[in-house]
Amino acid sequence: MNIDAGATLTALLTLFGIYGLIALSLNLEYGVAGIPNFGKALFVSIGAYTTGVTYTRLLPLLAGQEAVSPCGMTLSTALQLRTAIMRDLPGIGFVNFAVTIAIAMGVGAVVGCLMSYAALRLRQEWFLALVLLVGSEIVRIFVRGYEPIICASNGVSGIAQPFFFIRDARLNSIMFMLLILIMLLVVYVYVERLVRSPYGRLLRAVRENAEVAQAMGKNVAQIRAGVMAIGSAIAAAAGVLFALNVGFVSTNDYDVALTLDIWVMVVLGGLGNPRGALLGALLITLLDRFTGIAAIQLNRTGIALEFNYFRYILLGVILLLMLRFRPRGLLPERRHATLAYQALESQAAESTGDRG
Amino acid sequence: MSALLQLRNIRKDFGGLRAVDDVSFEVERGKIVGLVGPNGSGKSTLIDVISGTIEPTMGQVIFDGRDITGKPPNTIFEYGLSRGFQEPGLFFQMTALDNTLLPVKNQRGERPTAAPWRRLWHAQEEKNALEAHNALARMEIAAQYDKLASDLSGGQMKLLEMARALMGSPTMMLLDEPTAGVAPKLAHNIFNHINALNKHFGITFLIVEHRLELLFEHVDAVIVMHMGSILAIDTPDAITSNAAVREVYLGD
Amino acid sequence: MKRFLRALLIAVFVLAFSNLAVAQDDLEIITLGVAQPFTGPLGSFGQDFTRGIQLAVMQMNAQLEAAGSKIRFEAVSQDTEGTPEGAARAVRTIVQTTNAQVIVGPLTTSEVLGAKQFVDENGIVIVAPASSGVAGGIPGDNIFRVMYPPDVYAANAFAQIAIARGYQNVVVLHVNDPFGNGLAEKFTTEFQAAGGGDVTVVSYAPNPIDLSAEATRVSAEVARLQGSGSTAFFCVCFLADAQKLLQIALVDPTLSAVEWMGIENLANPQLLEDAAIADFLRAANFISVSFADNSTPLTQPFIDSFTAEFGSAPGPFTNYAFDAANIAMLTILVAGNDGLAVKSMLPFISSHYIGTAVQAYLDENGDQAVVYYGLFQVSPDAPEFVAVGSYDGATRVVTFNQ
Amino acid sequence: MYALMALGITLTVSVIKLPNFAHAEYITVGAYAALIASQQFPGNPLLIIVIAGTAGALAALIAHLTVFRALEKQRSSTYTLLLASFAVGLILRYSLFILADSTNLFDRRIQVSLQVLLREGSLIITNIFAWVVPTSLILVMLLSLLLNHTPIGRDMRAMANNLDLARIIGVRVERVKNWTWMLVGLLAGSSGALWGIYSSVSPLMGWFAILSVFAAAILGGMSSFTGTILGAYLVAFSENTVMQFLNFQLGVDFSFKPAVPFIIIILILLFRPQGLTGLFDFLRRGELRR
Repeated sequence: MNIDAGATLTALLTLFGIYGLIALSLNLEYGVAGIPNFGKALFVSIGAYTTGVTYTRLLPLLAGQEAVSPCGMTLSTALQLRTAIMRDLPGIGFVNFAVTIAIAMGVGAVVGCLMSYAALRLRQEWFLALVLLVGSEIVRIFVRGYEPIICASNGVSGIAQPFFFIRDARLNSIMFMLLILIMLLVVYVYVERLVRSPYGRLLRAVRENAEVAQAMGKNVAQIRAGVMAIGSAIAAAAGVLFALNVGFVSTNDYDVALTLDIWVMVVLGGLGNPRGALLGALLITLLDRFTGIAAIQLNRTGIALEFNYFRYILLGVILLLMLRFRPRGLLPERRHATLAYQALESQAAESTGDRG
Repeated sequence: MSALLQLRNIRKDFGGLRAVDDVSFEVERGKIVGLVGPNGSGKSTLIDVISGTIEPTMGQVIFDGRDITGKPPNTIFEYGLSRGFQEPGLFFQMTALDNTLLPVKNQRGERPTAAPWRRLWHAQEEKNALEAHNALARMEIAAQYDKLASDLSGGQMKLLEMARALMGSPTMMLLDEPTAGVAPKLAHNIFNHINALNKHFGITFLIVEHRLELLFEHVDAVIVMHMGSILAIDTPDAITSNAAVREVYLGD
Repeated sequence: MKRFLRALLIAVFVLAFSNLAVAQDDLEIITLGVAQPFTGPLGSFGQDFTRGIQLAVMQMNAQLEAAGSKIRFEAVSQDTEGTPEGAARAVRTIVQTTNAQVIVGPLTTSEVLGAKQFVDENGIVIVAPASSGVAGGIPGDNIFRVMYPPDVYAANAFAQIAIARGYQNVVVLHVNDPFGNGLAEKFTTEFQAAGGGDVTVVSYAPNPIDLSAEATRVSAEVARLQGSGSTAFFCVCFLADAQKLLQIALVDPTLSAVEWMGIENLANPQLLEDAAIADFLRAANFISVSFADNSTPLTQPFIDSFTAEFGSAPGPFTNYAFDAANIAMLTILVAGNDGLAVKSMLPFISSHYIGTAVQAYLDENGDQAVVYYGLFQVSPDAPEFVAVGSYDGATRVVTFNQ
Repeated sequence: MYALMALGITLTVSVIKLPNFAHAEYITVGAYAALIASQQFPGNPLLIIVIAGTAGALAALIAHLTVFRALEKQRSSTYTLLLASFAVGLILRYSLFILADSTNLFDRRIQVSLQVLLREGSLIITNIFAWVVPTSLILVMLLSLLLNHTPIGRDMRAMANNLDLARIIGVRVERVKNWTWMLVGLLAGSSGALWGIYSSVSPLMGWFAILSVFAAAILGGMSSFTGTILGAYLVAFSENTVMQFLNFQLGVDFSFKPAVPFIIIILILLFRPQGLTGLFDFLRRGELRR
């Protein structure tokens, strides 16, 4: 028994950061604005595929070298080329990272916008969920079959995170974790502020009753497109980090299972509350890590190979219990989210003060 | 005095069914007008057409000198025409105050770009909050400002709806059965509020209502619909004595 | 609810950190990591592979004990979920939890590539028993694909078979994954380099519901190519997919009339349980290869002890997992439990190891380079596969028995 | 076969008002039951199908009684139910994994030996075809009889039409729901068995097919019986024929084939959410909703 607590914690927090970002975006979309985004994997994959493209095409160009096709015969050459650049030219690595994030967020936002307009034509509420779910599979099948993006089903390996130039693997993964956590913090503050602002109120109104919101002078289609754009941009940025953390971009990672994991996090944590999303992401990553470690421990006693299956059954049971007994999550939406209450309370305090 | 709202030859077909057939009328600025008729006579469809929820098959709707036919509901609201719903159209999981704050126009904090920066909308929000509180106070539900809309009573919901509509500073309100599901005593109260708003802010009203005695006490004119067409437009007194109306509607 | 969750978390936590393994005095226990897919479409392999590895560990420990050594091995396994990201997570968890320096597994090339970044950076060694995708052939990394040869050889073997059997054209149906893509692509170049004619490649998506459209296309292609010479059909498909395809081929006049080749997966007796299919494959002169040539002294003992231990015969490729675990443990015994030392030592050890099917010898990519396939056809007398010849990867020559 | 699976979905969506993703696992449960039964009683396909149907029905009923009923009582939203159905699916799927693992039953075919019964030019009838098609047809016909000519069928139709109204006119909603779930599970289970005869059984078989099955149900308009059957044949047909056309004419790779039913789903939902039923007025007699 010699658990490397530091490395385990780093890995845990890295995963928490990435899943936290995705959960925050879904919480904004579904929890606050009521858009059932069952296509989360699509938007995460957009980030990952962007990473696959920029690290094989843009990176050599930035370093002033000719890009080699990452697929087929030149696979090894291309791999060595990008590994060398990532290791020896940290500046270029960072520029490439920043550009990747920017492109991913842009593409994510545009696709998110387009998908939200699909909602306008849909009759029943869960149709949108199905369209997004199926849409994400279509894109996955397309990328898997179409070579020029990420070498079809072969994927692209050797995608190093920006701190790869630090030779100490432990240190560079800590740096990467810090980068992710900083991004998570920024996004959390951003989402939290959105939720507490009049914009958050607007989104909740659209969630509660879109028809009435429309009659109150709000352009519902535009609002939905906006929030999908924000959420998808966040998810795509998380997708970049997801791909960098694995170091390999493959369509196999972005299927319905990923979407479901994120949904479980958001429902578990609390709909409409960004803190809930973070709590959910933390609990599920913890559960995943601990059951993983527990599987190893059980393994040593020579029993329960089937524990790997029980993990999923456990996840299903937790989800069902949550839906049954805490349908609003562990940290439900706060009622007095906006600033207006402070205004009224301070006024009330003043008037009582005058009287006193 | 010019007409605020004009309907010209409105027709609406649902499949083979003609719900509204060639309806034309005008509502003058500052008046309270009732719209009555038996179930299925096309009143609600007409409200939907005016507010932009559905598009008419034929005809034109002119509001405040502008052609609003086929415009989306949000644009029509921007022009100053606000509507209420038959089933209370509230945001039930939001507080009364949040409900009331929603329709305020040009809120800087509603833009996702400005929303994260509190100082950009802070002052405006405070001002709006006080105004919303006043609007609630006017409807005598200020004490309930931090309750969820779903926790209010039926009458309070109707009052909240009107307080909310008021925050959009409309020139005209369309109300679809403002007293449906409300105790008789409160219903009186609601109509008193309507009158007060009319007097105080000069808001024009077009009201669909089934409690005719109550309605007739407060309105300037009544439009009677039957089978999708207009049967009569007149003052309440004249309507009461109109033979045709009595025959199809008042149940003789 | 909260209380329940808290209790649950505590339970999991206790499980995770209580040391369930009872350490014995003075023994040095070295952990061998096992990363395999237990869930996902390849879930059946993970379980079986892990058993193969456990068997190797048990035998090794018994020998170590008999020899009075203080070293013991233990195998701990983790689920890769069949995805690259899952593989990365699994390998990380094993390494960080147990300080294992050598991981046996994962199964597929895309899982191996998922774990690649982490192991390269952290000096961990992966010994993959069955990954053979062309995309994984990368020199200088920490990944060794022992025992099961990369698909370039299988591609060459089938190209040679096709030439030897006098096929002028071949229609290939392959699964669209790194394995199928690589094999089909290599086969085409090798076949044409050896003087073959046209090759038409049709691919299908993994885990298909049915294959009738693909079968129609294949059938049409076969009919078309038959115009310009004798044509064969080459099935690069998994067992379950082949079963779906065979349902259609049985009643397709073109596909029933053509000769068939099929990858190693299909030399599986399970396929012949159905008499109609056995007859069909016999009539189609179906030929497959098997890397398990039953030619070393280790083969039968492995099957016997596996069956004795786990109550069922080992599945396909399980012996390679057994071999990979042995190579990993031998290297650790020589070089110590240190990733970098293992990395430099492993090619030497594996080149001196006799496997359950074939000797291991690694090329410059760290992949198996000794290739010796047996060729199998359905016996004319019974529904079983019988050896009809062999392929030698060193000379790249196919020999048929007389 | 698609028809059988999709009919189950249609029934669930219209009567229970729940898009049930655990349906996939009812199919798999049926297939495993059939597989195990086929090892116990070889050469008796009818018995195997009955056992599979019973297993599917049991799974569906238990899932309803333990999970969905309670959730419906607390008036959960459609998404909650959708998520719950995923969770039920997860639990069933991995339970089946444990079963498959302990009995070493992965990718096994249910052994019914294939024979060609009739060969007339291009028309070929095999014994499997002769089993699968009539069984499907008989099941569909029985279902149609049940729905149109029995009290329970009438109640189901009433619930599909208007739940509140059905309650008011005295339909015993809970009982009808139980029956519906059992029927749904029966359909799913027997289709799983047929599928296992046609190809092979693995714990993920239902999960891989579920979206195509949804496509069929959606194409059929989610409310009508004949529509669903038609939709099922069209999905099966289009998956192969459309793809074949694309492949032969435009050279589109078969790797994209799984996308075909998904694209159908999206197109239908966007442009013709009522499905095909409106186009086939003459077939309307079998509709659930009038």
